[in-house]
Amino acid sequence: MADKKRSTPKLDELEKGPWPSFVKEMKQAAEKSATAADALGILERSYNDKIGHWKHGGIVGVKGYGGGVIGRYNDIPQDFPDVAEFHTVRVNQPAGWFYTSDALRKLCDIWERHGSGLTNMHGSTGDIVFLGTKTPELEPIFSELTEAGFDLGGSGSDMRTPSCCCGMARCEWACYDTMGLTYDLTMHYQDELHRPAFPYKFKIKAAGCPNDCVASVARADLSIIGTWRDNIQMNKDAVAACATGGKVDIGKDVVAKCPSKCMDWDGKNLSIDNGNCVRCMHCINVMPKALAPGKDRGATILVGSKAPIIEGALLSAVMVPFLKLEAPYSDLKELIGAMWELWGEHGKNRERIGEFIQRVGLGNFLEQIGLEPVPEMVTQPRTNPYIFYDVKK
Amino acid sequence: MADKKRSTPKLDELEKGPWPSFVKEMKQAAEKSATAADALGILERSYNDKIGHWKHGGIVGVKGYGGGVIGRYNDIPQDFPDVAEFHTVRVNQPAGWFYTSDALRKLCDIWERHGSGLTNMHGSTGDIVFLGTKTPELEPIFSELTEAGFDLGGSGSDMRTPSCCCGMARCEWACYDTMGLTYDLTMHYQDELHRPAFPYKFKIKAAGCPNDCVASVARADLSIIGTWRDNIQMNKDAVAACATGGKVDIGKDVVAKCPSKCMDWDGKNLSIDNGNCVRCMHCINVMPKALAPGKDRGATILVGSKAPIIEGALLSAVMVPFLKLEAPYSDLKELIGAMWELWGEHGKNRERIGEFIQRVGLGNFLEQIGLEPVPEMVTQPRTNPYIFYDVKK
Amino acid sequence: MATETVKRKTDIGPPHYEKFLPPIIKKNYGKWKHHEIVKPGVLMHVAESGDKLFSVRAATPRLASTKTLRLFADLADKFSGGHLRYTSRNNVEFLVTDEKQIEPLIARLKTEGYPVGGTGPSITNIVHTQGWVHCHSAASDASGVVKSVMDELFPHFEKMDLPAKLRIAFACCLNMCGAVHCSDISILGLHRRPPKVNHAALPKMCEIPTTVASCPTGAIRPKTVDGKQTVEIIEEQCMYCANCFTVCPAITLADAENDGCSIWVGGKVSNARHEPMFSKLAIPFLPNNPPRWPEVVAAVKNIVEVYAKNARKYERMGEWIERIGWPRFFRLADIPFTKFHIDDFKHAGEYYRRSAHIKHMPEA
Amino acid sequence: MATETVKRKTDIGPPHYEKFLPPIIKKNYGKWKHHEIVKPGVLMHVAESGDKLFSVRAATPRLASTKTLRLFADLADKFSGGHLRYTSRNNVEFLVTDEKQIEPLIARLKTEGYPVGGTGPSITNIVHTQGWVHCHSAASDASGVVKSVMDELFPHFEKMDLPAKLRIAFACCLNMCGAVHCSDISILGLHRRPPKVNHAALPKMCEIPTTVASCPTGAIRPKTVDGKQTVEIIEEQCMYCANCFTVCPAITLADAENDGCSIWVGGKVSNARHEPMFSKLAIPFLPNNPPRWPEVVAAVKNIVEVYAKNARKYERMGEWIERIGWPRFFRLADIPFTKFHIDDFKHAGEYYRRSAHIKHMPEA
Ligand code: SRM
Ligand code: SRM
Ligand code: SRM
Ligand code: SRM
Ligand code: SF4
Ligand code: SF4
Ligand code: SF4
Ligand code: SF4
Ligand code: SF4
Ligand code: SF4
Ligand code: SF4
Ligand code: SF4
Repeated sequence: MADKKRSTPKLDELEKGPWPSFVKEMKQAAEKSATAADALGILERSYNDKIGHWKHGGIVGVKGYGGGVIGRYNDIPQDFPDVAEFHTVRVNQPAGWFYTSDALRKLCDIWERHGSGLTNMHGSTGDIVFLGTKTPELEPIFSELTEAGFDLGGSGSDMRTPSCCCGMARCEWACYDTMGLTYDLTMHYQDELHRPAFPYKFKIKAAGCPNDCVASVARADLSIIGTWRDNIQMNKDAVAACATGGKVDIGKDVVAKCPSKCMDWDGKNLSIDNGNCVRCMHCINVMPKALAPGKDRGATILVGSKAPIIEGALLSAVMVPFLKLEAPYSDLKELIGAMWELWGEHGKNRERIGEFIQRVGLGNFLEQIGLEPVPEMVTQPRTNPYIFYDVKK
Repeated sequence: MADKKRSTPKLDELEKGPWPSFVKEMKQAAEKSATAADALGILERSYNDKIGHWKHGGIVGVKGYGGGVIGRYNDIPQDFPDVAEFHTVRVNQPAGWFYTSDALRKLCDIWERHGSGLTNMHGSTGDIVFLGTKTPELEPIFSELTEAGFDLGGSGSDMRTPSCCCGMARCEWACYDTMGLTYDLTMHYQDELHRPAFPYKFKIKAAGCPNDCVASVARADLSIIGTWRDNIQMNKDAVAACATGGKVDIGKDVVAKCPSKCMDWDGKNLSIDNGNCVRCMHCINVMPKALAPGKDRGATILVGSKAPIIEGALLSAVMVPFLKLEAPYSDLKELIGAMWELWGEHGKNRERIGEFIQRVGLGNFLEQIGLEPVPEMVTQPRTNPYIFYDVKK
Repeated sequence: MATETVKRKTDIGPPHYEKFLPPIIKKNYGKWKHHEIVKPGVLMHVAESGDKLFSVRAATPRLASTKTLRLFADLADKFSGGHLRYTSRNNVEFLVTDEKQIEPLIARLKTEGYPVGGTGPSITNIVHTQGWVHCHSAASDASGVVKSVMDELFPHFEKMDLPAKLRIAFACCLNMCGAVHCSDISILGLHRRPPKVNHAALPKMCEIPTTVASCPTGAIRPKTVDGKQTVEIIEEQCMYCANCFTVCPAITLADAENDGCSIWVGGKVSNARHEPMFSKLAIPFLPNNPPRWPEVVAAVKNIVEVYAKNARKYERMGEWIERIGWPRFFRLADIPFTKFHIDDFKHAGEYYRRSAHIKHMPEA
Repeated sequence: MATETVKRKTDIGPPHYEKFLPPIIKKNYGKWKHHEIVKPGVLMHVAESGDKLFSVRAATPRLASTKTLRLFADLADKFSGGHLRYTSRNNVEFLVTDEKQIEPLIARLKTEGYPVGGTGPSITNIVHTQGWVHCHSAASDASGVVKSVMDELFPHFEKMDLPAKLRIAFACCLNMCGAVHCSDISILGLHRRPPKVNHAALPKMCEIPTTVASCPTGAIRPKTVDGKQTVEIIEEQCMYCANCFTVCPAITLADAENDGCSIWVGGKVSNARHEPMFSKLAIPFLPNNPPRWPEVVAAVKNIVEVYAKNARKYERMGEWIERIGWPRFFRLADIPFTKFHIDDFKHAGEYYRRSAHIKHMPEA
């Protein structure tokens, strides 16, 4: 492939420095793949021109699926023929992004056979991203993937690949089984994942506790955030150890920073007014041996976050303040079903569910999907007097 | 006038109870005035019918003025002929609502001669409201009023009657002369007050300090709120007296309630980090003998509050964080002039200045009136990425 | 004619306030040092000079006959050197310099029916509007509701027994002349049925394009009725704002059965501690029940009492609710939370809870 | 064909995660007791059973060659029983049970160029997007900016020397695939010129009504050029959102001189202490200056250092700024405040300061 190697003085600069270099990765791949070599070349061109050289993708994909592949072409194919087509393949990651060395190698084998050998570990939604291949390679990739036990992820107006924090696999704070739930939902909604039939994309992210280590509240149409209803568990001995340990100043670092001002510390006793605790996790984060979430655990279900295109960004909003989450997760699935049905029927093209709810009004939305309004859903009641009373004549 | 008296069983109920009764007032007036008697009668009718009986007013007023009179007619003139016309006259109150007994009596004389003898002391904007007269009485009322040294207030799309708290007349916290300023502005803008030429109404309210005893931040297109730039004045002896006086718990009642958490109290010394103080007044309110506003005094100028019709209510927004306010108030008048000019030219019909600013954007508004943007004007910078860069090609 | 022009005074503005100030104020103008609430309704302001001014604050119904104004003038002559003022909330204040006059003045005011109070952590006069007494737009009466509510809350006017100041306002329609949008408790009259159009009158009284344009929700469409150009209302889109009525009198909204009052809580305007806040919806609708509006009175009283019992010292209504959270407010006040409480206007979505910060209740 | 249908597997979903979990996790799943950060980049999780799991976290550039993935697989075989995982921020974690393997693993990773760190109050990997490597929409490159910034901030990855976690994100266009809308520091690529329309191509590639409708500001109008139906852009109305480009490829926004990066600060997603917050605009525009984007690097570094110096322990960027106020942030960071910082989009007005709560500075 040496003939493919081009001079890349600008990019070479980015091989220096302590942080791992993507240029090194691209060069490694370019040693084996003409596609990767041209990818490097066209990128150097962009560094010179200060604009990208990619064009809109047409509709490419595997048979029977409407998603999972992003088509991509360049605008100077004469110069970079090996990336004239440069599609990405989204492969649904295992929940929690756990791998064995063998599984990784199997993925490498497939991708070296059929693509550039470049990957993203992982894409922002959570998928394994195979970066750069041609249309004819798609079916072979797909069949080898499924043979190896993998399947494609989502793209387009479908349910996107759900993702989650490592939860119970490694974290003492997980209030429900994030990985179990994510796997269950992914399997349950395979059809919705592979065959776009929604007004727009629909993302699901599951975080085991309010620390929200998958940024679900900002990046998912359905954000599932673990929490608890009863009292914070306290180990008095560990509190005492903390107090004398010298690392934590309970008064300043914990009590004074509690957002609901519901803690009290007299130098000896720590007390929590649990009825006023907003379950923010701060005190538990700072004193992980002394405090822990309660035992009556479940999750808050929030809906609707998204990036700003085009009505402005949204964070997810509370739909169910507390839901027990145990397999087979029937309550949650019922809720998802009801929301999809309403949004599917009345949502406009390219209208995310969060925007849809704002347009029709949360009150009406709740009425339609059969949920009771509760004050936990809002930070405050309305301030404007424009109430649509439905008084009959 | 006894023949005019009607039975008012519903209203009679409202003569009972400890709170002063408006029905008593109306009956008192009805003893002398047929108009007042019919006003009582038609009100009883409303109490029975549960709807009002007033209709839109036509354009009535005094010669050369476009405002100051609200025309009013009823929809059952056959039953209540003496309130077939029932216009109100808005009389510009003296700043701070101070009166002598003689001045009050003079107003009564005029009003008893030419109207119902019913008043509002005062209207929500601040005027003395003469409640209920007929068109032919308007000119005589006006000439007798001016003879007595009074003039009409505003109505319609003009500058409305400015009003203010009692300020330096009686309050130790006044950071500028609210009454002096209000009188000055009222006189300076007589033409704008009497001859509607704006897109919509424009109200001015002046409060001497952040306690805002005239609700200027909520009820004025131009809200002038006194404040200071230097340190809060502290009388250490008075602080000590407070601490031992038993009425105030400095730690709990003052320091813990400081919104910017910029106070410290160790049981003996009170200290204030004045650079972080938001000038909320709370500590001063609670310890008026110990603390006082600083000496470098002036006002924050805010613009745009209004009731909800029709885009939703607004509070006023900071336009000038700090302005010295001394006669002849040239800086303030220049600002007012610049704002009126821009809004007058580009404001839509019935668009208050606060709505106008939101429509064109505060940034553009500032540019047009020649004010520098400063971060004090916002609670936070924009979160959406839709910036209108004005890059030239 | 020429003579008239000469004689007629215009643009003279209000009298200069200085003419009406008592000597003690002229002398100490801008030189006050501190103040004290001597007792409910009586303020003492002390000047740097040592002078003391006592302001005695009495309730008024705002709607006053000239007879009452003359009474106040007489009382001022007798007790306060002929000097008095009104407050921004329509109370009257007698400006007394002779401390000995305070008690006799208070007694006289009480006998005449104008009790003294409203200072400090109390309920003072209700800012309000015209209602059925004068306005064409009113969905409820102002004076009647105010009188009924204040009769019930009267002890809180005379005693300073609340955690903080509690400001109540009333407005009889969404125009909100009472500026109820920022009060601790607001009572707001409103319509709940789309307007009725007088097709016969409309073409004569109103411009069709202006009328159509007046509707913020686009609920008004031009229509031909009996060969005349008029408008029709798409009822489902109407939010009863009455803006069409303001620009076109041939459209009316008054409806004896469906008009009534809503209750709002937690607004404030002072900068003390918390920044100014809007009032928020507590109760979407209560019927008009003249002359005493018992449902409204009971609702307001309940909210006041729940607040009085639960709030901490210096906590205004909105600050208290912010501390305990709206869910607890609705539970403590025993008010049902409905879909009407959830904003669905222009900024719908701004007040959805966009975090997991929730005060969960353990399962019952 | 029939054979193929039988053979072809679809809808099998991802492999079940249990297949990939190390034995210690299977055994202690849901039964972890507490954890500790042993040193930067090394977490110790202790189970109720007493078992200890050590996670060694190494940086990756996210964009990885299969060669590197095979290296990681080999390292996992050698040091962590063949078990590893990726984090939600694209770091790799080796799941070690034998404490003695930690140091050799760290050393090996360092030699290979994948240093260990990113735990606790540090700067971890930058969440980012495709940039010029793959996306048609990019207004800047993702990988290049990220590499340049992290080279500069590297000490904060290896040391836990910040007041709190500091999360940086990069997105190459307003679609914000990097979800930069809620990060402590966000770098956002953006266009600053209205789109150019390829009138020859448009009629073939795009539907005119869809294209016109795609524009949120109504800046796109149908137009006939050379007898063909196409569209024109009213330049003053364009806010460069690129939504038209997403629906119609014949419209392009890339512009070598006017594309670049903006800097945003103070967002977060965790519920810890403060509720989640959006990032806010700090610097409206910095040029694209490949390969090292020195202006962007300097700007980010400056903000990090000002934060590191001034914030209190446990205070995220946004919490710190909220405490000191935005005026002071702009002064401390020496960033000019301009009209671009003032919101003028849909909710313009929601962030105007509507109170007199101001931290005044005495006159200089
Ligand atoms: C690959 C990926 C970025 C990455 O480098 O990781 C990506 C890449 C694209 N995204 Fe994205 N998005 C990716 C995660 C996101 C996320 C983050 C997330 O999912 O957590 C967001 C923000 C959250 C959200 O969904 O709002 C995101 C918000 C968007 C948007 C704006 C959507 C909106 O409603 O605001 C668009 C525009 C659109 O849909 O037309 C978009 C569109 C695109 C397109 C398809 C470009 C387009 O205009 O059609 C990009 C293809 C790039 C390419 O050539 O490879 N992408 N996109 C991410 C998916 C990888 C994966 O499957 O794991
Ligand atoms: C008399 C007074 C109420 C009172 O009982 O005190 C009043 C009475 C009316 N107001 Fe008002 N407003 C009065 C103070 C206010 C205030 C309070 C204030 O000025 O502090 C407000 C809220 C603040 C504001 O300006 O937004 C207020 C907001 C309105 C509005 C809504 C304006 C808006 O932009 O939202 C309207 C509707 C309109 O202008 O068409 C309105 C309209 C009206 C009209 C003229 C009715 C109409 O639709 O044309 C009322 C005439 C009533 C009558 O028959 O007497 N009135 N109006 C107040 C004036 C007395 C005075 O001059 O002192
Ligand atoms: C007389 C009056 C001003 C005037 O020029 O007319 C006035 C006079 C005083 N106010 Fe006020 N305020 C007056 C209306 C207001 C208003 C306006 C309103 O209610 O519409 C407010 C804003 C209310 C709000 O936030 O909704 C107001 C918010 C305050 C505050 C802040 C209270 C708080 O904690 O939020 C103080 C400070 C205090 O009381 O500690 C204050 C303090 C004072 C002081 C102590 C100032 C002084 O040193 O003289 C005066 C006696 C207060 C008392 O009654 O307890 N005054 N004060 C008004 C009396 C109205 C009445 O008849 O009851
Ligand atoms: C491994 C990972 C989850 C995963 O399944 O991949 C993870 C793991 C842990 N997180 Fe996290 N967090 C991870 C992404 C996140 C994210 C998401 C993000 O940054 O996009 C957040 C939200 C960040 C935000 O608010 O913008 C996040 C906010 C937290 C917090 C809250 C910090 C705060 O004060 O705001 C904690 C608590 C703490 O650190 O005290 C936490 C705590 C933890 C703990 C201590 C939980 C535990 O007991 O195991 C783990 C080690 C933390 C550490 O690195 O210091 N984790 N954590 C993610 C590692 C990313 C990385 O490679 O650096
Ligand atoms: S979200 Fe909570 S449960 Fe999940 S990894 Fe983070 S801290 Fe642990
Ligand atoms: S979880 Fe948060 S709100 Fe609850 S007690 Fe701890 S610090 Fe306070
Ligand atoms: S606003 Fe301030 S200066 Fe004016 S009366 Fe109230 S407390 Fe005094
Ligand atoms: S005025 Fe308010 S912010 Fe300033 S020190 Fe006093 S209580 Fe704190
Ligand atoms: S609030 Fe409405 S009804 Fe009442 S006076 Fe004002 S305009 Fe008239
Ligand atoms: S009341 Fe308001 S919403 Fe209803 S038709 Fe009239 S203007 Fe439109
Ligand atoms: S942020 Fe924009 S340019 Fe970057 S990958 Fe996403 S869509 Fe493409
Ligand atoms: S970039 Fe956005 S604002 Fe500009 S024309 Fe296209 S869609 Fe409209």
